[in-house]
Amino acid sequence: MPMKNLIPYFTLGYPNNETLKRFLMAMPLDIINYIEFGFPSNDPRYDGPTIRKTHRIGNENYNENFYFDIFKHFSDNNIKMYSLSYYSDIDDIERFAAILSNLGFSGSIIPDLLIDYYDEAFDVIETLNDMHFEYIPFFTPSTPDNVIKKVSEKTFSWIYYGLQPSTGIDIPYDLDYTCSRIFSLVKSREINFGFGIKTIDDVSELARRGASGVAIGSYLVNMLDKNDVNGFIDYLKMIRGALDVEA
Amino acid sequence: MPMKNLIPYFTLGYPNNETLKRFLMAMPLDIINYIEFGFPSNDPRYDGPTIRKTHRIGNENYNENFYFDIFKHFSDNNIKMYSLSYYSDIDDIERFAAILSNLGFSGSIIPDLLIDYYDEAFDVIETLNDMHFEYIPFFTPSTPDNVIKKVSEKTFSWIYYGLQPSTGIDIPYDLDYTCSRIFSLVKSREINFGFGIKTIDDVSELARRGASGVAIGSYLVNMLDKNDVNGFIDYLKMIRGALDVEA
Amino acid sequence: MSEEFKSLLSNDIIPENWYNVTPDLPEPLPPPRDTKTDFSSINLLNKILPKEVLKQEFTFKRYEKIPDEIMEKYLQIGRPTPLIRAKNLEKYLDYNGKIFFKYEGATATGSHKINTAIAQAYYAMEESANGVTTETGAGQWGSATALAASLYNLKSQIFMVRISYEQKPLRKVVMSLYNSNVVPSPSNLTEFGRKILKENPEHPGTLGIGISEAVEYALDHNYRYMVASVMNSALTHQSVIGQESIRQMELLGEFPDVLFGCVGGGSNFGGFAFPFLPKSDDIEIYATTAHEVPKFSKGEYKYDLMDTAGVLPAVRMYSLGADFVPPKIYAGGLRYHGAAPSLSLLINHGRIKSDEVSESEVKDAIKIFANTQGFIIAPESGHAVASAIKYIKNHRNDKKTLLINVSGHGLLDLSIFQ
Amino acid sequence: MSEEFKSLLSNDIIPENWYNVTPDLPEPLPPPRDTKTDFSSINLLNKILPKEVLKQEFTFKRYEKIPDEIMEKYLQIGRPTPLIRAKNLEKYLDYNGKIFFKYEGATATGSHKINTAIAQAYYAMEESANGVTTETGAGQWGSATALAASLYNLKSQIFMVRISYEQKPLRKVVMSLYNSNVVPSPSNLTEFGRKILKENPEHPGTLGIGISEAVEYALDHNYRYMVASVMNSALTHQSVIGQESIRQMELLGEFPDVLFGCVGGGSNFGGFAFPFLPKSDDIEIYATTAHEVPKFSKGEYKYDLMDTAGVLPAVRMYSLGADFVPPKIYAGGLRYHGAAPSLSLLINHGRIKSDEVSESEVKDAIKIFANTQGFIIAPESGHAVASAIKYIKNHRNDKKTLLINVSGHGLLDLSIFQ
Ligand SMILES: Cc1ncc(COP(=O)(O)O)c(C=O)c1O
Ligand SMILES: Cc1ncc(COP(=O)(O)O)c(C=O)c1O
Repeated sequence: MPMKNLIPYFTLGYPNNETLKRFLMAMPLDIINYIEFGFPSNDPRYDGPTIRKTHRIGNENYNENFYFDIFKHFSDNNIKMYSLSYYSDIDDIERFAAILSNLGFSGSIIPDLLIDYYDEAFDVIETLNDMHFEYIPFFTPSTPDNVIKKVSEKTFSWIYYGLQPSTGIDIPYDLDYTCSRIFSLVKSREINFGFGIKTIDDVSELARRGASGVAIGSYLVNMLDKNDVNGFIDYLKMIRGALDVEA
Repeated sequence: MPMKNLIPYFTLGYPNNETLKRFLMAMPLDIINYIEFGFPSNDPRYDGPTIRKTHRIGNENYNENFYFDIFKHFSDNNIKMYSLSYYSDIDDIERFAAILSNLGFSGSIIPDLLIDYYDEAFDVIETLNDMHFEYIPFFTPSTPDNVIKKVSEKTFSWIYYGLQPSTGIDIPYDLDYTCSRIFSLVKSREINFGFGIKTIDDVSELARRGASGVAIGSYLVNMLDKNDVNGFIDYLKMIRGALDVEA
Repeated sequence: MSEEFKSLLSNDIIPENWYNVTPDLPEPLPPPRDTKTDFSSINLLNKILPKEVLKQEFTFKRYEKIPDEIMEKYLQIGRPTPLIRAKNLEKYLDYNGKIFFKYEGATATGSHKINTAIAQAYYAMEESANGVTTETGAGQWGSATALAASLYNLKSQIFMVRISYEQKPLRKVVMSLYNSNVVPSPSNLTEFGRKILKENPEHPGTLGIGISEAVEYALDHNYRYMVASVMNSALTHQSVIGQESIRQMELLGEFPDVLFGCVGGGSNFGGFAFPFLPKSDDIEIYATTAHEVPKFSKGEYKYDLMDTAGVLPAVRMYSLGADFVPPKIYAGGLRYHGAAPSLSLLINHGRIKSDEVSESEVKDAIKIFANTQGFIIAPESGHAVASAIKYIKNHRNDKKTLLINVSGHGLLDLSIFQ
Repeated sequence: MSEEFKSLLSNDIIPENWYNVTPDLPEPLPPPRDTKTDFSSINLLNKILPKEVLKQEFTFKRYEKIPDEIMEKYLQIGRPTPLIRAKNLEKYLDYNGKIFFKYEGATATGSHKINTAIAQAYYAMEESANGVTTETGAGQWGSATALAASLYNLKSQIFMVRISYEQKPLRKVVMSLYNSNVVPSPSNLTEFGRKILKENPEHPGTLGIGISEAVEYALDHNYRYMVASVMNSALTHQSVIGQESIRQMELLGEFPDVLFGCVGGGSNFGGFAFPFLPKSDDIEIYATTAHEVPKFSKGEYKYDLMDTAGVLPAVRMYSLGADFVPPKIYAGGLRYHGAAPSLSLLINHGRIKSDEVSESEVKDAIKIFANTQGFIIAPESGHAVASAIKYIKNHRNDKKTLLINVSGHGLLDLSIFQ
C-alpha cells in the first residue's frame, strides 16, 4: 500500500510573505506529499471565514517574485504543488496553466468551476488535459452523482473530496456514509479528503475508511497567526503518524 | 290452489248508514271472501286523508243497532268479518273481543298495537288467542324483520300486509322487493295485501307474486260518495276476475 | 396490484350499499303522521322530494345499492374518509385502551352533510328537476346542498336564516363559490317570505320560515326540496360513515367496544352508529347532545312536528317541542328540538344511551383534540369527543376500544374561540 | 388482510425515506454563502437549527430514513393524503386526457407545511431544545409550527408580522388552539424588536424582522429555529408528497405526463415534483408563480439573500432581489422574492419549466375547482390549477395525464372572495 498523502494548504502572502516562507521552509520534506497553494482571490466565495481572511490579507501581501525560489525548492524535491484558484480570477485558462507549469505546479484545484461555470467546465478540463496539466476535480457532499461520474471519467489526476459544503465550517455529517458514497461512485482512484480536518482522530477515521490522504488548511491558520513554527512542525508529524499507523 | 281473497273495507256509518247498507247488501256473496269494517275512531292516525274523512263522518252517523242484521247477513253466509279498530279506542280487550264475537266477527286488525303499544302487544295477542278471536297481524314495509317474525310466530290467522306506511297515500315502492321480503320472512301463511290498491293491474301484479288476496278501501270511497252502487258492483267483479285469472 | 389498491382504497372501503336500520329495529318504527285533517303533509312529500328519496324514506330494504354515479361523486369529494388511531390523545389522557376516530371533516364541504346531499341532488337530477332548494342556519347544510347541486349541474336556491346570513358571511362565500343562489330568509322570492317581510322588514328569520320558503319555491319552480337530517333517507345515506368505519376497523384488526357521536337531527349519529347494530349486541353506544338542548333527558318521546312551520309531517321522537327556542349555542348544528325517529326509538328502547356535555367541556375537548391530534374539529363534533373524554375518566382501566365520529372540521367556526 | 391494509394505506403509501434531490441534480448545487466578512451565517445555522436538520440541509444522501416517531405523527395528521382523479374537472374542461390531483389540504393544518414542521420539531425535541420558534406572515407556517410543537410537547414562540396579526385574527386563533405563544412582530420579546418599536411603535412588521426576532429568541432561550421553505431540508421533508403520489398513481395503474405545482419558496413544489425526476426524463414539469411575483421570468439567477434581514446565508437562486416588495396579493404564500436553490438550478438548466398566472385566472380556477371537485383550495394552489387549465386549453387533444399538487385548502382565505 502506498504512503498516505499529507497535503498542507497555505494561502500565499498570509500572514505575510516572510512568516509564510519560514513555515514552508521548516517543513520536513519526508512527511508531506503534496502542497496546495491558494492564490489570493478577491472573492473566495466557497471558503469559510478563516480562509476568507487569509485571502483578504494574502491579497495585500502577495508578491509573485518572492515565491519563485520556494516553488523551485518544492518541485526540486518532488513535492507536487497544486494551486487553489478561483475560475472567476482566471482570464485565459491556457495562459494560466502555462504559467503555473513554468512555476513547477503539477495542477490546479478550481472550486468554482463545476458550480458556477458548469457549461464551460468540460472544455476547460479538455484544455488542461491536452496540456498535461492536472485538473483536480473538487467534489463535495452536494456534488450530484452523475457530475461526479462524468467529471471523474474525463480526468486522470487524484480527486479532492471536501467533507464540508464550504471550508472552515462544521456541519454535522455522517462519515461512514460520506466515505462509502465517494468510493462507490469513483472506484480505484486516489481520493484525498479536505475541509474541516483537524485532529488525529479525524485523520485516523478517514485513513481507516480508505482515504488516500488529507488536506489541512484552516487548522494551520492559528499557528501561522501565532508564528508557532515548532507547534506547526509537531502537528504535521503527529498527523503523519496518524496516517502511517493506519497505512 | 284456493280462491284468492277479495276483502272490501268500509268505515261504518259512511257516507251514512242507509247508503252503506245499500252497498253492502248489493254485494254478490260469491265474489267476496272477507269483509273488513272500520269502527269509527276519533284518532285514526295511521290512516290517510280519505279514510280519515270516513272516520270523521262515520263517527257522527254510526249506530250499533242499525248494523246487527247486516253483520248477521254476512256471518250467516260464511263471509268472515274483521274489525279495524284502534287500540287507543279499546278500553278492555276481553270485553272488546267478546262483543265482536257476539256480533259474528272472526277477528280484528289493530293498526296501532305494534307501533304505539309494543310493550303490551304480546299480552294482547295472548288474550285474543286464548279467546279464539283472530288477531290479524298488521305489518307494513317499515315493520322490522324480527317484529314480523316474532308476531307471526305468536299468531295463527292470516296476515294483513300494508303496502304503504299509511293508507291512501302513494309513496313509490318496489313491488318485487316488497313481496319477496314478506314471503321470505313469513313462510306458508295466508297474506292479504292492502293500502293503496286500486286497479286491475295492481291486483294482477300482486296475485302473480303470490298474494293470498287484496283488501280495498280508499278506492271505494269515491263510489260511496257518488252513490254509484252499479259501478261498485262492476268494480268488484272486475277485481274478482283479475284475482281469478291469476289463481 | 392496481386492482388491489382500488379495492382497498375505494370500492372496498366505500360500501356498495347504503344501510337502512328500519328492518333491524327492535320495535316497529312509528310512521310519519299528518297533523292536519284537510291536508296531508305526507302527500306533500310526494311533490317536493325526488321519488327515489321518498321511496328510501319509507323503504324496509336493509340495503339499497348506491348508484355508480353517486359512488363516483363520493370518490370525488374525498370518500373514503380517514379513520385514524388517536395515539396522541390516548397518551394525553393516559388511557390504556385504544381510541379511534372517523374523520368526516375530510370531505370537500368539511362535514358529513355532503353524503346525503349528493344522493338527493342525484335523484333530483335523474327526474329532471330544474334545481334543488333548502333552508340553512349555520350554513353547513347549505354548503353541502350547493356543492351537490353543482356536481350535477343543477341550480340551487338556498334560504339562509337572515341572522346567520349576516353573522356568517364566509359560509355565504362558500355557497356562492359553489354557484348557489343564496338569499337571506325571509326573502321576497316567495309569497310566504313577502308576507312576513311586510309585517316586519327586519325579521331575523327562523329555520321554520326557511323551510316554508324552500317548500313553496320547490313547488313553484319544479325544484326538489333537500332534507338535511331527521328523516330516515338522510340517515340511510349517511350510513357510508359507519360502514366505512367497520371495514377500516376490521382491516386494522380491530373492533370498537364503545361508539360516540353527536346528535343534532341525528343524521351523522345514525349514519355512523347504526351499521354497527347488526354486528354486535354488546357494543356500547353514546349519543351526545348539548347541555342546552337536553332532548333526551328533558324531552318527551312523542309525536311532534319536524319543523316549526308544520309543513312536514309529525314524527314520533324525543322532542323539546317544535317551538323550543334553544339558546344561541356555539354549535349551531345541535340546536334542533328533536332527533330522528329511529334514533329516538333506540334510545327509548334502551339500546343506545344518551349523554349531555357542557360548553366548557366541549371547548376543552376541542382544544385537547387540536393539541394532540392536530385537527380542529367542529363544535358539534366536539360534543362526541367531550363525551369520550368523560367516559375515559370513568373507565380508565377498562382498556376498551373507543371509536368517535368526528362529523366535521371547525375551520369556519373559529370565531367561537376569539 | 389486516397487514395488507396497513401496508397499502400507511406504510406502503407513505414512503419509508425522504428523498433528497441533490445527488440527482444535473449540475452541482451552488452551496450557501456567507455575505459578511466577519460573520458566518452558515455557522449561525449550527446554533439555531437542530443538528439533524442541518445535516440534512447539506447531505448528499439520496434517501434519509423517516424516523418511526415522525412516521407516527404523519399518520396522525392525515397522511397519506388523498390522490383523486378530477373527473368532474375533466368533464367541465371537455378534456380527453386524465387529470389527477394530490390534496395536501387534507392534513390537519390544511397545507403541506406540516410535513416539514413535524420533522424539524421532532429533531428539536430529540436534542432537548426548550421549544421552537419561527416567523409567519399569512399564518400557514405558523400554524404548522404550532401544531408540530404541540405534538411533541414543545413550547412554540411565533412572531407574526404585525399587519397580518391584525388582519388575520383567525390564524392567530388556530395557533393559540395549538397552545402556541403568538406575538405580533416587531415585539418586545427581543432586543431587535424593542429597538424597532422604539423608533416606530406602529411598525407593521416584515418577514425579515420576524426572522431576526425568531433567531434572536432561539439563541437566547435554547429554542430551535424552524425553516418554512427554500432550504433543502424543508424540500426533502416535503418529498413525502411526491413519493406518495408516485405510489398512488402506480397503484392506480397510471403515470403522469405533466406535473403542475405552485412556487412560493419552492417547498411544496420540490417535495411534489422532485421524486418524479429519477423516474422519468420525459415528464413535463411546470412551476407556477403569481404574475405579480415574476421571479422566474423577471428575476435573475444569482446569489442573493434568503431573508431581507440577511440573517441567513445567501443562496444561488432566481430572485427579484431580497428587498423586492411584492404587491399585497391574495396568495400570501407566493410573495417570496426567490425560490429554492435546487428548483432554481433545475429551471435554469431547462429541466423544469416556469409559468405565471394572473389573479383573475387564479380566482376562476379556484371557482371552477370548487364547482367541479368540491374542494375550496388555497389561493396558492389555485396557481397550479390555473396553469393546468391553461395547459389543457393549448393541448386539448394530447390526451396527456396531468397531475396537480394542491398544496392546501383555502378555508381560511375565503375573504378574498367577499
Ligand atoms: C359538523 C356537524 N356535525 C353534526 C351536525 C348535527 O346534525 P346531525 O345530527 O343531523 O348529524 C351538524 C349539523 O349541522 C354539523 O354541521
Ligand atoms: C397552501 C400553500 N401553498 C404554497 C405555499 C408556498 O410555499 P412553498 O413554495 O414553500 O410550498 C404556501 C406558503 O405559505 C402555502 O401556504
